[in-house]
Amino acid sequence: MVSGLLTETLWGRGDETTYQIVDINTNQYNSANRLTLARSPSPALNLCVRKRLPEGTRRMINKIVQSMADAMAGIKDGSTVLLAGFGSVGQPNALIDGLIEQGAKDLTVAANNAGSGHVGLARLMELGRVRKIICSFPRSSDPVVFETLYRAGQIELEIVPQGTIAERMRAAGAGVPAFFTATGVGTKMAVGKEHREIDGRTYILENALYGDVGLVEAWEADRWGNLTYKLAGRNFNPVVSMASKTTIVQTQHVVGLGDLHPDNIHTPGIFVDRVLHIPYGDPGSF
Amino acid sequence: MVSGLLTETLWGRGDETTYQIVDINTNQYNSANRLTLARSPSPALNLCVRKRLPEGTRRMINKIVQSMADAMAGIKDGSTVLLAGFGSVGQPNALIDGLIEQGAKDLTVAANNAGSGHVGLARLMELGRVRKIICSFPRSSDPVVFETLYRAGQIELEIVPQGTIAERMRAAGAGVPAFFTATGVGTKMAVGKEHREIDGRTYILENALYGDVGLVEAWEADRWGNLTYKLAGRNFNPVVSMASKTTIVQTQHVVGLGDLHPDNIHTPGIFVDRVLHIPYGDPGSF
Amino acid sequence: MSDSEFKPFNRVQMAQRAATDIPEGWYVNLGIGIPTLVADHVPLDREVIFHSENGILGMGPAPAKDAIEPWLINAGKQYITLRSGGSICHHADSFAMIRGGHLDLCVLGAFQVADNGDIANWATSENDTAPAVGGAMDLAAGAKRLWVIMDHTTKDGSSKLVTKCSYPLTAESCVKRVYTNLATLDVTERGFMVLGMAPGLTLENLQARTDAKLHLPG
Amino acid sequence: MSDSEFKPFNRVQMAQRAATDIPEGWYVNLGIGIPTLVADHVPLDREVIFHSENGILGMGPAPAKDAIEPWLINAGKQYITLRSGGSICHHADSFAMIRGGHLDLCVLGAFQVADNGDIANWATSENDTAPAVGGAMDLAAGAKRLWVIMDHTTKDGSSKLVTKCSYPLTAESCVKRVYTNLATLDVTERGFMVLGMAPGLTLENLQARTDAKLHLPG
Repeated sequence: MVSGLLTETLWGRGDETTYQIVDINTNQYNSANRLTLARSPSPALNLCVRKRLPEGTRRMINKIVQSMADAMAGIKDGSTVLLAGFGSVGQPNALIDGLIEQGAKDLTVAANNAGSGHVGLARLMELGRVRKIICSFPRSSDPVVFETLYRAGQIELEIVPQGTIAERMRAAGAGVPAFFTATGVGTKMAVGKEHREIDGRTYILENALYGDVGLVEAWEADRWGNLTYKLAGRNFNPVVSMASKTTIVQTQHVVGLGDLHPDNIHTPGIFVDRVLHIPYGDPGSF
Repeated sequence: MVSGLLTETLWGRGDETTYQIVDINTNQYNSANRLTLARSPSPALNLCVRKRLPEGTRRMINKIVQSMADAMAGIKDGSTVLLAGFGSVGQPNALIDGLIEQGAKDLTVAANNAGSGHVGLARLMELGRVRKIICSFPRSSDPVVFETLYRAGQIELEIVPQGTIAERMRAAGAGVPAFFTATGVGTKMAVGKEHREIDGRTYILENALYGDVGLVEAWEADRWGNLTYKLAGRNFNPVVSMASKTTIVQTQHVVGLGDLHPDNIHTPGIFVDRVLHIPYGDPGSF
Repeated sequence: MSDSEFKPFNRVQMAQRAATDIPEGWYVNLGIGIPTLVADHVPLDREVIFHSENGILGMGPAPAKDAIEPWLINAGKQYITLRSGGSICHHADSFAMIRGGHLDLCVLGAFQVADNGDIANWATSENDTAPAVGGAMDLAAGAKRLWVIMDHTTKDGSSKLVTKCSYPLTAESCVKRVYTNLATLDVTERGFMVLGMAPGLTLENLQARTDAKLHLPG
Repeated sequence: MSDSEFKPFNRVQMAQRAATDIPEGWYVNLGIGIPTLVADHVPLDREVIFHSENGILGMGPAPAKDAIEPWLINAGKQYITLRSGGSICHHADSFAMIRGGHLDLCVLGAFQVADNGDIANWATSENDTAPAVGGAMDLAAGAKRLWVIMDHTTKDGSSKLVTKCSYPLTAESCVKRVYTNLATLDVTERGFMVLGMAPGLTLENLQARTDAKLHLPG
């Protein structure tokens, strides 16, 4: 038996689970110190869990925050906010309400639409908190707030083709500050942009779209910030997560670390900073 | 009851499956013509399957080919071949052997490595069939074939940082002919490339890397060419699939259409042309 | 033959004609409006895979009202179903399919199509204060083929097939075929080539309703 | 104090020193060689998430010989395990993590580090016929911080901390800290700043083994 505080390493294979004992003083894995038990109900993979016992007493990465105030902490006036969602599906409505409450103003918001009715993004605009909106489709079923502000010259608009918005966010997350695309060539979108012929076709240069803050809706999340999305709820969420300095997530379900299959995590936690559990929010009518 | 040839639409929801009867003459879905049965063993989602009865008599998309010769058909001399795999994991070894057999020569091959020992890619090179290799890491545990050819001036080499290869393939698949990156700035890799300062940092311009042919190893595939990969077997496979005009896949498992969960398909069939069932190939030693 | 004797195609017939021309196995994106109807008229013995910009590949028909999955909508924000074999991806990957040239076909509506293949379908004026482009420019520039379904003329009778679009362009030189309520036309190097006309219509009458010059094959 | 009286750090101690400086929650990529050892020496009460270029996030230690998963290797092509919470992505997404600045730290070995933060670690000559770069340039240019672990001198005694790299560069001005067998040094605007030395070593003796000028904090 190894003396001192022990750490265990857990291997699942077939029908058995082997706990490997690790001496915390030497931090050495010693194959002689192993204990094999019946399989735990965990995922069907060979996984390694390294944890100090007792679990409750150790520090851990935990991106799950306990309140909306914690989720929204530190969002500054003048921030660029990337907002995921398409229609009302995969749209982080609770977080948008949280941002309304939080008070940051002079915001630039990038989203597919420019809000609908008098709630969510439309409400944020109506409160005069949005300086500029970057979107592909400012119209919606009820775009009255945007249109009123826009006609009054109280909000700036940058129209971007939908694929170009998505690719600009992805580029921001991937270390690509600018890229060429054929979308928009020969249109108003190309005015003032660098043109280049490559292999006989004309392209324009588009810049990465970085977020100071990204608001995301997930289906499941764990304490490392790993996310899954449900069906069409995925949409812009993964690229918003990649592109934003601080990515804030509302999730319908919080799951244990290891409950998500490593092959099927849609957004790995490296792109996520804060996760708030909002146990409702199936898309409604729109 | 509807007359004429019938089409059925299948809904799975909860514990029941509802077959919706569709009149093939009017092609109308009529909610009055429905039949609810106990749940089929299919995926746990609301899915819609539309099929003419009897199934066996209709034409269907079927990307699954029955022989290596069919998989390799039409690969031309002078092609650019993108080769997925990292180490021996997720590497389409059977397809490389098929390419050796097929006979195309004067090839440009893009892969992470430049082959090992005297098998696979090394064998293809040893046979004098590779004009140029594009890779990040020409060394391997046994790079004798590449090194001999290279010293003899019988093979051209383009060294590309690993992330730049991956991003160039992804760009080729995404309609981005060129993009800026910080990788390689100030190094031999940047010589002769366009430099640009963007927001205070210097970047170089890299071009998309298109494949005439992509060789891919999947874990599971269906007849539409939807793919999953297993663990580190994913590596370059998704970007090779996106970047190649003809994407040829070897898969360990063929599954029925609908067996893969739509949220967890790693490469959608739109990026896949041919699938060959090779029911073995777990990575060996390397 | 007088003008009144021919019978224009209706919306369903316009969609049907396009649907019939789609071969099995194509990946197809359908725009809002009449193009959406195309999905319902693909011959049932053909598998065609429909894409929607918001990350849906393998879209099925609309669900029955009591079987709606609220997490499944298309780019037009209508409830849809997913066929077996369907898959979900994120927005950048979905537009990689479009912009990377992986769609065999996109079918859009339009305000105008020029005889060099230019399309205008997103804004009705250079001064439109807040035009909504959505994915139209990506689709028009990215798909392997662009087909347009639209009325041949505006309500006041002006031709929508023109020598030069007066509305802001969506993309240049990309329309390959146009299905109107009067005719089917290919866009060729010579300009619009008439492939077929509504029953009873003469080429002379069709030309009278068309700004751009019409050609016959051969 | 004569040269012979100090005791250089061994490989494990070099890795331990770096490991101790990694705070909980960092995303870290470790290069081949001594950097790989760092993972084994992170204090056990800290969660640190290790990344490997081939699409692995949340890499665990090497498996026992009888529990190898052949589909799990790292960038060095060694068998690894995956921790609970680990995830897999494709190569472009994996390098998006690197190139997009999402890694808090990368630890690499090097042939030379210059006092402006330049690193040379991939080729030993401008004329190297077929140098293997792998992911080194992506990591050096992309990670938020680059630390280097290397011997202070080559086997023949030449300093690896230089005023200008003579070997081909991997990246410019990106090294933040160097752990050698003799010292720990930060790369600052003034050049190398000595944070600590092997027991018994004097700054004078360290400088004698170092081409670049050394500074003390303050």
